[in-house]
Amino acid sequence: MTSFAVTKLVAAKDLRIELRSRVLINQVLPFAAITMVLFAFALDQDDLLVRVAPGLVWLATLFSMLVVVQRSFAVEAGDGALDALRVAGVPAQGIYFGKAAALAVQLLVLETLLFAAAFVLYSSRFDGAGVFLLITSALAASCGLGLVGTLYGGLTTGTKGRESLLPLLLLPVVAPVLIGATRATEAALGVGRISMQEGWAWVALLVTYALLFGIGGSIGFGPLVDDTA
Amino acid sequence: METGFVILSYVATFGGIAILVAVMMRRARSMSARRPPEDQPWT
Amino acid sequence: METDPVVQLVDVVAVLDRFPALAGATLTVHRGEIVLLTGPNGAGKTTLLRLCAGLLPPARGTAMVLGLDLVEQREAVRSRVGLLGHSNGLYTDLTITENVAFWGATVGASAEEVSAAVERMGLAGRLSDVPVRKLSAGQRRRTALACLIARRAELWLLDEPHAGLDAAGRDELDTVLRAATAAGATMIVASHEMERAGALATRMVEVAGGQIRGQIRGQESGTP
Amino acid sequence: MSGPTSTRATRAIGIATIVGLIWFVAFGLFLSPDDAVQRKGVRILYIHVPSAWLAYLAFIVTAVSSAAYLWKRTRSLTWDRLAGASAEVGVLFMGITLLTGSLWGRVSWGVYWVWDSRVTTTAFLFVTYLGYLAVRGLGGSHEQRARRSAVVALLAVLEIPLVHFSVEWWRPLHQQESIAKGKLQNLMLFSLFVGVIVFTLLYVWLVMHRQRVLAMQDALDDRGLEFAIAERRQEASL
Repeated sequence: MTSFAVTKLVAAKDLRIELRSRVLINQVLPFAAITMVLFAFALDQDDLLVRVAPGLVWLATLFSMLVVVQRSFAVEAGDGALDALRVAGVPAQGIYFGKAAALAVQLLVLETLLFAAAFVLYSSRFDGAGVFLLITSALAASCGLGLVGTLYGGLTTGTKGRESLLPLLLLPVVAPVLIGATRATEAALGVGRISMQEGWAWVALLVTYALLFGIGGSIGFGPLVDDTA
Repeated sequence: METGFVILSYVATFGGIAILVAVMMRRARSMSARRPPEDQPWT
Repeated sequence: METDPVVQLVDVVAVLDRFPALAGATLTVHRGEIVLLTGPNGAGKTTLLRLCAGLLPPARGTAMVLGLDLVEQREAVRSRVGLLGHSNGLYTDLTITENVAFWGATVGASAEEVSAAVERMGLAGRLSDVPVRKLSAGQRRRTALACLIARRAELWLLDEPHAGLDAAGRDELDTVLRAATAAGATMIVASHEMERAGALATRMVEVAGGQIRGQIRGQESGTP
Repeated sequence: MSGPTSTRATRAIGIATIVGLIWFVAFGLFLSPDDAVQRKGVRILYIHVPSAWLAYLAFIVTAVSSAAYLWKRTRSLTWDRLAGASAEVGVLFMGITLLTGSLWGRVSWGVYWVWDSRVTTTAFLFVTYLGYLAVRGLGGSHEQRARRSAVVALLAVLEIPLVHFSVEWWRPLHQQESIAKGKLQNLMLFSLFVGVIVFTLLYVWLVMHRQRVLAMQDALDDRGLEFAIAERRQEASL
């Protein structure tokens, strides 16, 4: 089977499992929503909230991503499916891109809902041009996060308490995405001292990030996941 | 006040290194006691 | 050529976190055979199955499966081998058909092959749309076997396949295994149930201390 | 100072390091003058700058030896242990860099931490390589540890430019810091130079010893495994 066919197969499988179990809606979204409410309590002033809303949305996304990544690999390890996937001789690149795509889609759904929440809770506003920048930056960031989440999620899956390593490994790595996505969103929402043109520069960084981890990750994922210790 | 910070940085740096070196040497000694020397290609 | 052994292990050592689960195992299995591995828990039966499935690299010795080297050509070996361990390797949120279809798709199996496999394991009809999570142990085992069939596995590695099945379930399992070997598959079964699995196996081998200790003839005669 | 991992070479480097250290402290604290602008603060730089450079060098060595391990022809566990030892010393030096950096910031600008691109990238590297060391400890056979660590080390290298650019655009370098360092001359520059030499000697000495300790540890594991295999084979013949 070609890597692309496997990618589609694995992505479809992951998304179908998610639709069936709805962990994203039942568990992750409430967690993210509560986080945003807590941010509002902590920051208290309304004008400040509008100013930092982009940062808060992307922070809530990052923390929720940890839960989604762990869930994505718990599904595999649950009934020995990860071993079964390896025994089926499914090419590692296919698994990597498949799970990354499924993860990116789930993150996009999450971001849409969180931006809606920001619209309500933090009364963020944006005009026509900003929408296009917002959507592109969310797409690029989600691809980057999906790839990196799958890469380090695969490394920290399995037994022997490896899961606790995921935040230590993943959070520093996604720093550029947090910075880039937040700045691009600020430009889209017209808050902060950042112009639309600069916003697009940040989107370029997000795209480079996703490309680099697309290539580097697909090479590294096999050896990382394959150590059948 | 300034000299205090300068002294602190020197003591912290070289004190820290000295402690770590001592720990490493102790572990090396304890390990070498538990096995024959031919495992040390560098000797 | 036909006599080419499906599995050839020579003095294989396999290490699990610095414990030598296999300490010099030597075993040869030919096509169509059902070899039964017996022996106490911790003897290395499960490790041997996982090694043949390509999940565990041999630390020492040589290991060939289906004529391919387990270290160099591990990917190629894996796609032609099926492992049914204590866990069934299924997605419990998906239904039986979705699981079998997924595993079948990894080798490009057609829809007919998938439904045939589901049919063969007696899982067709209303049952096939139930998420695996809701199934009994026996039904899950049969789903996992249906996946092996859909994946056209040539070498079946089964770890305690009879565990948790009632008498009827066991008979059914035996018929399926015999039918699969008749169709050219080869099997290595690890089991404690000497009489049940013994009747099925063409050859019985005892595993102890991570090695193959002795060979007990299958049905023909009790002595090696 | 001699121990099981010492040889004539490490003893020589060890002595040179100690002599260099005394020389360095003499210059760093006493012989070199105060700086016109920073007065005594500049003396912290004599540690801060060399340890930063050596930390970067250590991580480069880790990346190169990881690549060497992954490449089929030059694959050997020595490369893996060198990568591990160099990363450990690198994290130590990076910790020193961050500590002395914040002390120096406190003296020069009255603030312990400044979010400019260089400091933030340094902090990022420190956490990343802590993650690398955690990955090294995940267990499995030596080959599995080596392969996994090598991949993580090369991924860390992939991240450095990404982090550097995103942080650089985010908070460009503070002007004062770069000016202050540019103006060092004569004895002060010499002290800095001595610092670089001493820290390099220290790095080499630490890595040589640490690498041998790791080698002994691996040999101990292998010996334990041999013993376990023999015991296991024995078990079968009961």
